[in-house]
Amino acid sequence: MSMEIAIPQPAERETYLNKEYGVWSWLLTTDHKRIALLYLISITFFFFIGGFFALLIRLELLTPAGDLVQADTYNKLFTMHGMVMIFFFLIPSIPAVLGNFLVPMMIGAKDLAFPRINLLSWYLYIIGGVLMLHCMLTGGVDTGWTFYAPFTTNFTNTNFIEAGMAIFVAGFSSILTGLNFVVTIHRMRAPGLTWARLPLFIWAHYATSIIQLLGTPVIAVTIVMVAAERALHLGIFDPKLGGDPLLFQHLFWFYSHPAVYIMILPAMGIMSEIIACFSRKRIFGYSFVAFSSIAIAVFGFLVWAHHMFVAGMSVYAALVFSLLSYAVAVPSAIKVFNWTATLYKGSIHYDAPMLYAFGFLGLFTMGGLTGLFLAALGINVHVTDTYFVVAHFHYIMVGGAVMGYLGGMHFWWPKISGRLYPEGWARLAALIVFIGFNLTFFPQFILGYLGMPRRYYDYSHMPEFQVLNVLSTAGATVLGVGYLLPMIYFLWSMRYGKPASDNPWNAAGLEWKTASPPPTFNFDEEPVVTWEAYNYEELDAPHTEEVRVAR
Amino acid sequence: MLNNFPLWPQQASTLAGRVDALYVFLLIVTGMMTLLIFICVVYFAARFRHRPGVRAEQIEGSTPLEITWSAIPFLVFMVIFAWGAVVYFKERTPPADASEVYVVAKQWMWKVEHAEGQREINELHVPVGRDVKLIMTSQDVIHSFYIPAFRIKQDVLPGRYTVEWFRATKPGIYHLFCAEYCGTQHSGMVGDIVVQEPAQFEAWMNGGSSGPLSASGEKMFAELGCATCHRNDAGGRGPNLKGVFGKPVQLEDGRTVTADENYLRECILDPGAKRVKGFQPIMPTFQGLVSEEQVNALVAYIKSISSANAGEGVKSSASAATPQSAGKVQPNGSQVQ
Amino acid sequence: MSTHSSSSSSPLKMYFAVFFALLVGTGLTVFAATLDLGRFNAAVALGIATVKATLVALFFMHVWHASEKLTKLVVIGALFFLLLLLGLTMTDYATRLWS
Amino acid sequence: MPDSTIVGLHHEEQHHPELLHHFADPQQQRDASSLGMWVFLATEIMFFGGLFCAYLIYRRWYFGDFAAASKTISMPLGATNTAVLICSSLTVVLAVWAAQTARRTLLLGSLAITMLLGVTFLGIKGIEYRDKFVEHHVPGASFSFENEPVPGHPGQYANPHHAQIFFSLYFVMTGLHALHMIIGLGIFLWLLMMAWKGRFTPEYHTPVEIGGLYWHFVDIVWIYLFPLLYLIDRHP
Ligand code: HEA
Ligand code: HEA
Ligand code: HEC
Ligand code: CUA
Ligand SMILES: [Cu+2]
Repeated sequence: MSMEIAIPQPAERETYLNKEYGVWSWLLTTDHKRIALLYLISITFFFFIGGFFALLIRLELLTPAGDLVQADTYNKLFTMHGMVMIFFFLIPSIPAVLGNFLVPMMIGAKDLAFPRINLLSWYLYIIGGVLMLHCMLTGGVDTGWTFYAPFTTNFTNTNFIEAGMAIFVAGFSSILTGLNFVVTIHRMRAPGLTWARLPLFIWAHYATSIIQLLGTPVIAVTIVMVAAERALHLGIFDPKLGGDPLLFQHLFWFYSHPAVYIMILPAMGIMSEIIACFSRKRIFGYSFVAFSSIAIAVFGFLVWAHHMFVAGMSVYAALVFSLLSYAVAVPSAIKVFNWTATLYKGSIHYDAPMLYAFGFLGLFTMGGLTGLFLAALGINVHVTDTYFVVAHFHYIMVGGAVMGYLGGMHFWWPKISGRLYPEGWARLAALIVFIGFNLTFFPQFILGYLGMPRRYYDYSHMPEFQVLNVLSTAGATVLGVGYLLPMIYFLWSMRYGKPASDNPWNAAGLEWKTASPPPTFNFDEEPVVTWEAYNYEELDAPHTEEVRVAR
Repeated sequence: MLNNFPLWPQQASTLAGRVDALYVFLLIVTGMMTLLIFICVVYFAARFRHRPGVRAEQIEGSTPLEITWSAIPFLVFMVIFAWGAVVYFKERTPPADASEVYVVAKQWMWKVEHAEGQREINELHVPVGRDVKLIMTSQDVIHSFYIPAFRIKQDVLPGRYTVEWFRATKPGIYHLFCAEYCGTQHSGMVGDIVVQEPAQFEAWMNGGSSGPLSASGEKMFAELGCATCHRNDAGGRGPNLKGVFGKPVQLEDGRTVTADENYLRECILDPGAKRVKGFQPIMPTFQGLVSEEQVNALVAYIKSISSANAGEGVKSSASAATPQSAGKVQPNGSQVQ
Repeated sequence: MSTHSSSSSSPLKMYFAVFFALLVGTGLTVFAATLDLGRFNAAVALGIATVKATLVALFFMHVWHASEKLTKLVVIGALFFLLLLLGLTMTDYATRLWS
Repeated sequence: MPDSTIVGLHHEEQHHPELLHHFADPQQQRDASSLGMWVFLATEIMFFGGLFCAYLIYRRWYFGDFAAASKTISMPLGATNTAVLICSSLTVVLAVWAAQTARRTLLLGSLAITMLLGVTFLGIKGIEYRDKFVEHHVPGASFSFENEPVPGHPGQYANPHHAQIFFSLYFVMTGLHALHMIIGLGIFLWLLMMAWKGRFTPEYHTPVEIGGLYWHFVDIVWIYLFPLLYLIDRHP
């Protein structure tokens, strides 16, 4: 994305975009909105890198033989794909872009509590990202994104320490974002904005922040141990020296399972905003949706060992973790049902954000429900480490979280850029993404149950798996097109899009009560809130010529 | 056509049916759930689409409804959990009299040795209808022994034994995969499980074996000098190993452990960790002096001189993760009572 | 937080009392380590450490006075998650039947 | 600053020089900073928590070997260091009190002594590390732990591999703790300079308070490290 900023009309109102120009005014900004845009550019960059690796993975799997790339190259591809997508795209995506932009605005604050720490967190992300890029350019790593010991500590010839450092640094970036959100949400709410009046997006980010704060440090210290072990052969995880490789898995998943909720909770927050707006309704069961976010965050810490059912851990512990995994599914169920119920007797509009929301609803449900298969001990033994798992998490992370992210980008793009994107193209893109997605990942469920192991670059031993793989590869191409489209028309709209009014969707929420794009301190006068969230009974339908709502 | 486009994996073990039954149950339950949600969404979206002049009806929510749709899924989840747990226990509990096969994984091959002494690489011959227990360890990183047609999988770890078992039901050749990422040739760590009719299997078994595993263990036992301390009477400097397997052992520090495969393995590789009561700590460690295969042979030998009088009902607890044998556990060792 | 809403006597006395308690605690734990308390060795050492840590948190870090509920919630919450980490990991290590 | 129509709760000054533009009033700013530090400490608890988890497991497994290894580190030095840190905690709390009550000399003095104690701690730690180095108890290629008796089990010697795990954890835990001390010293140096310039007043001294919170936390970590690492099985 280019750095140049289109000015709506010359000599216009001052906004956060045109307040100052020049590279330094961006690189040293403490304005949460500008930092959000910095993040937007950076994560988009990493998304396309990750996506590029994904395309190479899919191309290799087009034929059973390992013909396109070497085994080592393939191993590096999926490792870098996983690491980049998880640590450098999805975890920062919604919180650091949309959260950063919207959390202060939604609660009527002028900025996050610690603007300089916010900037620091972006720089940490960039340092981590540069380390990761450097690591990729100098050979990459082949440990899998899960970097299990003792392979990582004692066997791989690749430079894991650098990749580990990249993740370590990016982790601190994530911690600082969470810290900023928690403090901001507690301390900076506008007068009258009680907890019961908060948008569900804020609740979701609050829950996300809890996980970022309490989970991330554990992976950080685990990386320290792995790096030390790799450098000095300490024996903490190496069975030859008396260590236990399963301890690594415990510590890794203590973070990495909750981390999947870092990825999905913010998307769920977006869902609530979009569904409420385009059904013109208050979210059904507001408080249940709000508390289910917190419940997911807390229960999410209780289930990590469901990734280790065949790893050789205690059978009794497996029982405990399987049981708890079902406990965490209940709050997700509550959310799905409440969103569905919100549609009932609504007045539903099919604008692009809503299409993404429908996509999310379907794909997340399927991804979540296949999580129930995985959490069932007897089935997990068969399908763990197969494409069934790959399909499960892509359904949630790509079908759910990325769909949600795109939906949110469409929903708030007018606010962010002050421009409207071309609606027709946006609807088309949503459709292409949905079709391409299912074509890519549905066959993988079948492949997984058939027994195709993941992380295989060569399946010439079992050529009967080819047809399904071909379908999957075809789908990935479609999906790639679907992702390129929004990128193109968003960029296009920055210059050529129609100027957006302050509240083009006629949405509730404080962020819509200020100008598009907002001024540097968000509000011209400090808002005082006297209404519940989602007071849609007072608002007209979208697209009516905007009336600025007083009060 | 279907050869190139399978939709369901072959069923070739007693477990496969159980796993598939649960899977089908889940497909139905979640399928219905998905359908219900999709129908609601599509119906609401069509029925309540925006019409000029019609406004949305604001609905606060409904606590009874919330409780219903939390409680019902939860109950369904508990059924799935319980069913899954039952299948899992079946998978994790090898029958007592299963025939034993030792598996050593290394980057990137499977080395298999039958108790009878047959060795194979990336191949495993088994007869139809017999319980087979795999006692597995790895020489380097974590691997995972996966036979989709049998629906079983177990990670194979360095430094200790893990166990899985099956009973094949249909002759044929089935895939064997390494399912835990283990480095460059992870995807090359594949092989075949050859299931034969008992008669054929016997024939295969008799084709050129170097004698049972325990026999080579016995030879090694003499060559490595174990026999100098471990004699068949009470006079040795080390304990008499006859009959130890499967029995509780009194340790120096007061604990009691059951002598299972992992215990024997640890005694050989790290004798200091669990010392038998009443003996001096003089046994040297054989770590680094014996290969994984040799350890397996020694273990098999020590087991063989115990099995003659090993009490019935004593089950190797290396496998045994049965609820009945619950107890406190030691690190690299065995069960403490 | 605003401790300067004061009026009360200076907290110095309390600070020094806590300080001496901490020193005594240190002495005690060193002394206890020279005794053989069997299986209670660890419990005693950790018990004393916990008392000391609590004193520091409550009085030096002002969790006791002058802090809002939220601070207490943060502290308790963090300890809760720490216990989850230790406790649930132990469910595995305490019940592994094989090595 | 665009506005400021809101009347602060504190009628002292409308525009305290330290009030950042995005806060409504000094109270809000103070509360935000203090909550920020507490939340940060919560993440620190989990950071050390991962190490404690590893430590706990191996200590349970290899108790004898850990006891043998623990015996070789110097308890007097560890105890002295504990006392040093406790003293520094006292001076920190005095510094906060001095800032609240506008006692400039006491503030400067307490901050300086705190730093001195911090440096002492690191010095003693350095001596310990040097001893470990000399004794070849630093994990790695030159590590050696042969023929060290296991306390309470005559004739039994510790397994060097397991002892190496102890020392690995010892170095990682105390090393990360020392890193926190160094960061703490940096913070206190900054506080000292600010205090020197007279920036802290009874109305504005949040930095001293939250710097103090951090220091106390690092103390608490040590309060646990000391018995866990040094006092496993000291009795004869
Ligand atoms: C955003 C990411 C995300 C999310 C939200 C989830 C959510 C869930 N995940 Fe997933 N998971 C991953 C990402 C995610 N996962 C990843 C990345 C991996 C693999 C990592 C790797 O190995 O590389 C993985 C792996 C994984 C495994 C391990 C597989 C293995 O390797 O053996 C398991 C096992 O239990 C599991 C379970 C679950 C469950 C139970 C949920 C639940 O939270 C889902 C809850 C949601 C629902 C259940 C849907 C809505 C509910 C209803 C509509 C209710 C009605 C239903 C009925 C009444 C039946 N996941
Ligand atoms: C947020 C997380 C995320 C996202 C978004 C994706 C997106 C995709 N993933 Fe990813 N995937 C993971 C997380 C994610 N993945 C993880 C964690 C693993 C496990 C890794 C491991 O095992 O260690 C994994 C593993 C994984 C595998 C299994 C590899 C293996 O086990 O051997 C496969 C195979 O199909 C796959 C495919 C895809 C595809 C087709 C997409 C598509 O959605 C991508 C679509 C995007 C594009 C296609 C980009 C479009 C760009 C262009 C068209 C421009 C071209 C590029 C340039 C000019 C630079 N992924
Ligand atoms: C120098 C004498 C010596 C040699 C050689 C020796 N052992 Fe031992 N072994 C002992 C002693 C003494 C004990 C009991 C104390 C202990 O557990 O350390 C013992 C214990 C054992 C045990 C546990 C026995 C029980 O009753 O639980 C096993 C198993 C064992 N040894 C196997 C072997 C094998 C296999 C070899 C050869 C590869 C071997 N030993 C070589 C002296 C020896
Ligand atoms: Cu062996 Cu993968
Ligand atoms: Cu998980």
